[in-house]
Amino acid sequence: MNITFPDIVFVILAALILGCGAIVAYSRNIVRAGFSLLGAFAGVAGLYFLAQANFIGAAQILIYVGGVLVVILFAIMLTRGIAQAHSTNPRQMVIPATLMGLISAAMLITIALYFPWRLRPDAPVATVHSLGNALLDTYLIPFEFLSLLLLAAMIGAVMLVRKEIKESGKEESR
Amino acid sequence: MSRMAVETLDNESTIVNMGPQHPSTHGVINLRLQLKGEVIEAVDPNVGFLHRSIEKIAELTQYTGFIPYTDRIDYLGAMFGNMGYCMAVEKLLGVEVPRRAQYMRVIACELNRIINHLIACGTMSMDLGAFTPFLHGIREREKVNDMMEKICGARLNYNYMRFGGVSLDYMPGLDKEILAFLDRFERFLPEFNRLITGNEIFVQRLLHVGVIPKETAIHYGLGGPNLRASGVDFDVRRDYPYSVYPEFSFDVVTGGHYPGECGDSYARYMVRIDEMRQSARLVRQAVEGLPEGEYLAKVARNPVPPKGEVYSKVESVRGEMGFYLVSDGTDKPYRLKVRTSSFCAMSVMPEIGPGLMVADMTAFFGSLDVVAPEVDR
Amino acid sequence: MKYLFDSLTANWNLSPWMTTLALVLWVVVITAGVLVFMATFAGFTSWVERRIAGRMQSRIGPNRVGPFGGLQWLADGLKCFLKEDVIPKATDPVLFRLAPYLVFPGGFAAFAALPFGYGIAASNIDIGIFYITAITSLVVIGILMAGWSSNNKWSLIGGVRSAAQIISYEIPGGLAILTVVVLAGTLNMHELVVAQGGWPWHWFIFRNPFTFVAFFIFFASILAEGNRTPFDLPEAESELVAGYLTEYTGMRFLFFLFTEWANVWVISALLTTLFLGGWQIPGITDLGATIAAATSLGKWFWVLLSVAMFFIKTSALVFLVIQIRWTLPRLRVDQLMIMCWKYLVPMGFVTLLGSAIFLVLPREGAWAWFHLSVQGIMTLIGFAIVAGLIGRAWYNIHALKDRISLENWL
Amino acid sequence: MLKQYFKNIKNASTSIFEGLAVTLSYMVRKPITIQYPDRIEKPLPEMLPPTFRGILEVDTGICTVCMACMKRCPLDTIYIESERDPETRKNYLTRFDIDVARCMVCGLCTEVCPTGAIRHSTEFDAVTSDVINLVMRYVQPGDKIPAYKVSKEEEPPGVPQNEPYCRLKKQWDAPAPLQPDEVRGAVRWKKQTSKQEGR
Repeated sequence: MNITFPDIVFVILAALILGCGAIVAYSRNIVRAGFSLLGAFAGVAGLYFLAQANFIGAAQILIYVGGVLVVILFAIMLTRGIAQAHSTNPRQMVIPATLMGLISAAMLITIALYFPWRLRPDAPVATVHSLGNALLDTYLIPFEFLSLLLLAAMIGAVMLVRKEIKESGKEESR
Repeated sequence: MSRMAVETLDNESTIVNMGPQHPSTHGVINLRLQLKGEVIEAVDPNVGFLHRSIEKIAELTQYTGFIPYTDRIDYLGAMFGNMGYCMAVEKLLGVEVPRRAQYMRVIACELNRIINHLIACGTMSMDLGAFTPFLHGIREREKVNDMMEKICGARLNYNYMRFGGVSLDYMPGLDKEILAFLDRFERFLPEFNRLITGNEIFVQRLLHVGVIPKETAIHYGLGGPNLRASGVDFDVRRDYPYSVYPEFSFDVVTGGHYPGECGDSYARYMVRIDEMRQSARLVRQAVEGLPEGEYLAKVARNPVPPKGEVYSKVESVRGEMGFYLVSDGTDKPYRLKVRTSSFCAMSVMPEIGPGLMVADMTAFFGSLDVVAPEVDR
Repeated sequence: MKYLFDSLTANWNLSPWMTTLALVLWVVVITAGVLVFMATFAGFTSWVERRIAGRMQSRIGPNRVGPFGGLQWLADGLKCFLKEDVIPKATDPVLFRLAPYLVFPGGFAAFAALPFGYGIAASNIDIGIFYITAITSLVVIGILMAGWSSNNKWSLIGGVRSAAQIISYEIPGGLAILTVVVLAGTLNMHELVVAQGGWPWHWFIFRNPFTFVAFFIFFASILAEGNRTPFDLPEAESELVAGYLTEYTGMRFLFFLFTEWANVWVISALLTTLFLGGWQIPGITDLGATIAAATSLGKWFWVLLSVAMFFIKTSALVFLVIQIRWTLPRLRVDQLMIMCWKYLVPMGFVTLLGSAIFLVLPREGAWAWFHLSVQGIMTLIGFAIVAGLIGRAWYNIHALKDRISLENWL
Repeated sequence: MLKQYFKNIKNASTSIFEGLAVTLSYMVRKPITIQYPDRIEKPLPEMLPPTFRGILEVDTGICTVCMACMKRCPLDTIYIESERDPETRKNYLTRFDIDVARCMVCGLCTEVCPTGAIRHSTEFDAVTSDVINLVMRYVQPGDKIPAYKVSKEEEPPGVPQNEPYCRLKKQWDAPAPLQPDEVRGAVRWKKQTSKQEGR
C-alpha cells in the first residue's frame, strides 16, 4: 500500500476529531467538553482544507468555531453552577445507546466500503467562483427559500426574547 | 440598607469586590457590588481602610502642632484643611488676620482648587479609559506644584497657614509667575476640552449616568461640585462668606445648563471644569489686588484659647469642610470633629448605584471625586 | 510563496516523498520566518507605542535600554519569561494553561495570508481575506477560555464581553470587506491589491463615497475585533482590573500581549491591502508586467520597492492605531453594541449596496469622466482631512504659545 | 429621530478628529519630563527654590539650646540634651538628634528658632539601606558645644533670605559615628559623588 503525505495528515486529523469527540462525549466537566468541541471543529476544517475546499474550510472555522461554539460556550458559562456539575448523561440508556451506535457505525462502514466511489479527474479548482455560481444561479430558489427560513427563525427568536423581557418587567425600564 | 441587600441575595446575582485593590477606586476604598450580569443591584461602600484617627490625634497635640495633620485629611486639597482649622482656632482666640495674609490665603486656596480639579477631571477620564488627558492635567498641575514650593515650601502637604496669617511671605516675582501661569491655564483649558470634554464617547459615557436628584443631594449632605451639579445653588464662599471672598467677583457654577440632566456625571464633571475658570478668575483678582502689609499677625507661640466651642466651615474642593472645635482652656483641643464631604459622597452610593452598569460605576465614582483619606480621616 | 519553492525544486528531480518532505521543511522555514517577523514586530511595537504615548502625554517614554530605549522590549520580554508562572489554585489548570496558546495562533495565522509585497506572502491562498476573518475568530475561544478558567469574576466578565464584542463586530467588518470584494471580484489578497493602483485615486478607499465610508466601518470593527481602545472593554483596566488577563503572569501574560501587538500589524496591513492599495507603487500601472520585463536585479528592486510601499502605508496606520488608543476613552458595553448594530451594520449595508451600484454603472464615454471625477473628489476630501488634522494640530500648538521642539524625539 | 442619528455620527467624527489633532500636536512639543537623577543639568536640590522644605539641618554653632523646636515638634522628631557647667554657669549642647525618617517636614520647628540654627535644606532624597541611618546626629557623642548667646547689639545671623542653602552636605560627607548599639547598617548614608559630577 502506497502511503502518501495527505494520508498521514488525514490520519492525524481523524485522530484529532475522534479524540476531541470522545472528550466531548465522556468528559465529566461540561466546560471542558465544550472547549474540546473546538478540536473537533478545527479537525473537520482541516479535512476540508486537505480536500482543497479552502472556502468550506474557512467557513467551517468562521461559522462553527467563531459562531456556534462561542454561543454554546456562552450558554454553558452563563448557567449558574455549571462548573460543579460533574455528571454527563444519565446511565440507564447505556444499552440502547450502544445498540444505536453499533448499528449506525455498521451502516457507515458498509457504505464506506461498498459504495462505488468515483475519482473525478476534473476536480473543481476555484471553489469560491463555482460556489457563488451554484448558489446564485443554479440553486437560486432553494437558496432564497433557505434565507427566508432563517429570517423567519431569527424573527421568531427575537419575538420570543422580547416577550420574556416584557414579562420580567419593570426593572429594565431604566 | 445596602448591606442587608447584599446579604440576602438570590442565586442569580454575583458579588464582586471593587477594591481595595482595584485600579479605579483611587485609594483604599472597597465597594461591594451585587451584580446581575453587568448591571449593579446593590452597592455597599465599605469605608475605613484608611482611618488614621486624626480627630483623636488632635486631642493629643497642641493647637499649632495639629496644623500639619490637617494637610493629611484631604491631601489633594490640603490648603482647605489648613484654612478651616486655622479659622476655627482664630475664632476661638479672637485673632484678626492681616489683609495681606487673607489675600495670600485666597490665592493659595484657589490655586489648590485648580490643581485638585485638574486631577479630578484627569482621573475621571482615566477611569473612562483615556489616559492622555490625565497626564495633561498632571502636567499643568506640576506647574502649580512648583509655585506652591515657592509659596509655602511643599508640593502636597502644604502646612501653609498659621494662626493669624500664613507661614511665608512671597518670594520676589512670585505674583508675576502666578499671573503667567493663569495666562497659560486659560489657554490650556480649551485644549483640554477639545481633547476630552467634547469627545462624543466621553460625553455619552457620562450623560444620564448616576443622576443625583436635588433632594437626594441635600438629604445626603453632599457638598461642593457634587451638590451644585444637582442644581443646588450653594457655595460657602458666597453664602457664608469668610476671609476676603466678598471682595471678589466670581460666579457659583451650578449644573442644569449642560447637556444631559441636572445632577448626572457629566454635570459634575462640567461644574469642575467651569469652577477651574472661576478659580483662575479669583486668583487673578487676588494677585492683582494684593495689598502690602504683614503676612502674619502676632500670636502666642503656644496659644491657649479660652473655654468654648466653635464651628468654622470653608468651601473645600469637595464641598463644605467643617471644623467643630471644643476647647477646655488648655493648650490642646478637648475635641475636634471634622466634617468632610467625601464621606457624604460615599454614603450616596447605595442610593444611586443600583441600576448602573459596572462601567457606569467607575464613571459615577470618578465623578464624585472621592478621596479616600478624607472619607476615613 | 509556493511558486518560489516550485521554481527552486523544479530541476531537482525529487521523488514524490522527498518533494513532500522538502515542502514540509519549506513550510517550517516560512513559518519560522513569519514568526520571527511577528515576534520582532510585536516587541518593537510595544516600544514604539510607549514612546508615542509618552510624547503625546508630554513624557519621554522608555529611553534607557539600548539606543533611545529601543531594546526595552527585549528587556521586558526577558523579564516576563523569567517571572514566576503563577497558576492560582482555584483555576481550571488545563484550560488556564491552554488559553494563551489558543489566542496566539489566531493572531499568528493571519500573517500567513498578508501580502507584504509583490509575490511576498507566506501563502497566496485563493480566499485570503475570508481565511483571515475566519482564523482570527480563534482568538475568541482563547479569550473565553482564559476568562472562564481564571475563576475570577472580573476575568469572566472580561471574557464574555470580549466574545460578545468580537462576534458582533465580525458583521460590520465583513460587510465592509464585501464592499471592496464586490469591486475587485475576488477574495484573493494579491488580486485585491492588483485591482487597485499606485496613485491614491486608484485606491479602493477613494473609489467612491461608499468605499470611503466602508474604510472607517472596517477600521472601527477591526479595532473592536483586536480589542484595541476605544473598544478594549474586555481588559478595561479601570473597570475589570485587567479583564481576562487578571490572573495571568509571566510568559502566559506575555503571550496575550504579544498577540495584541501583533494584531496591530494585522489591523494595519489589512486596511492597507483592502483600501490603501497595498504594495502598489505610484506610477506603475502593472507591477507584474514591469517585473517580468525587468532584469534579475531590477526584479529585486521592484519587489523591494513594493515591500517598502507596503511598509510605509502600514506603519502610518500603525501610528494611527496607536494614536487612537491614546486619545479616546472607552465605550460602555451597551454603547458598543449600539454602535455596532445601529450604526455600523446599517451603514455597512448601505455601503455594500452603493458600491454595487457604482460597479454596475457603465464605464464608457462620459461615464469614465464621471468615475474619474468622483475618484478625484474623494481623494481631495481624504487629503483635506489629513491636511485639516495637521493644521488643527498646528493651531493647538500656537493656541498654547508652545514651540515646535523635537527634543528627545527618538 | 433620523436627524439625531446623523448628528451623533457627525459629533463623534468631529470630536474624534479634534482629539486626534491635540494628541498629534504633542508629538512635536517638548516633553516636560525631568530625567531625575542622572540626566539633569545640575543636582535637583540646587534647582529647588530656597523656600523648599527639605530635610532639616542644624547649625550647632548658633544654637541657643532653647529647645523650642523640640517642644514644638508634633512628632517628637528632635531630641536635644544640654549640660550646664556648674562653675561657669554656661550651657553646653551635648546632643542634637533629628530622626529624619520620622520627620514630616512641616516646618514648625524652623519658625520658632530664634537664630535660625535649625532650618530646612533643599535636600530631599534621604535614601538609605537602614532606617537607623536616618537619625541625624549633629553633636558628636562626647562633644560639648557652647550655647550661642544672642547679644543685644548684634543681629542674630538668621537665614539668609532667598539663597540656596545646602550646608547639610557637609554633615553628611563626614557623618558622626553612631553609638555601637545603634550601628546596624554597614555604612551610614553617603551622598553619591557621581550625582554631583553630573552626566
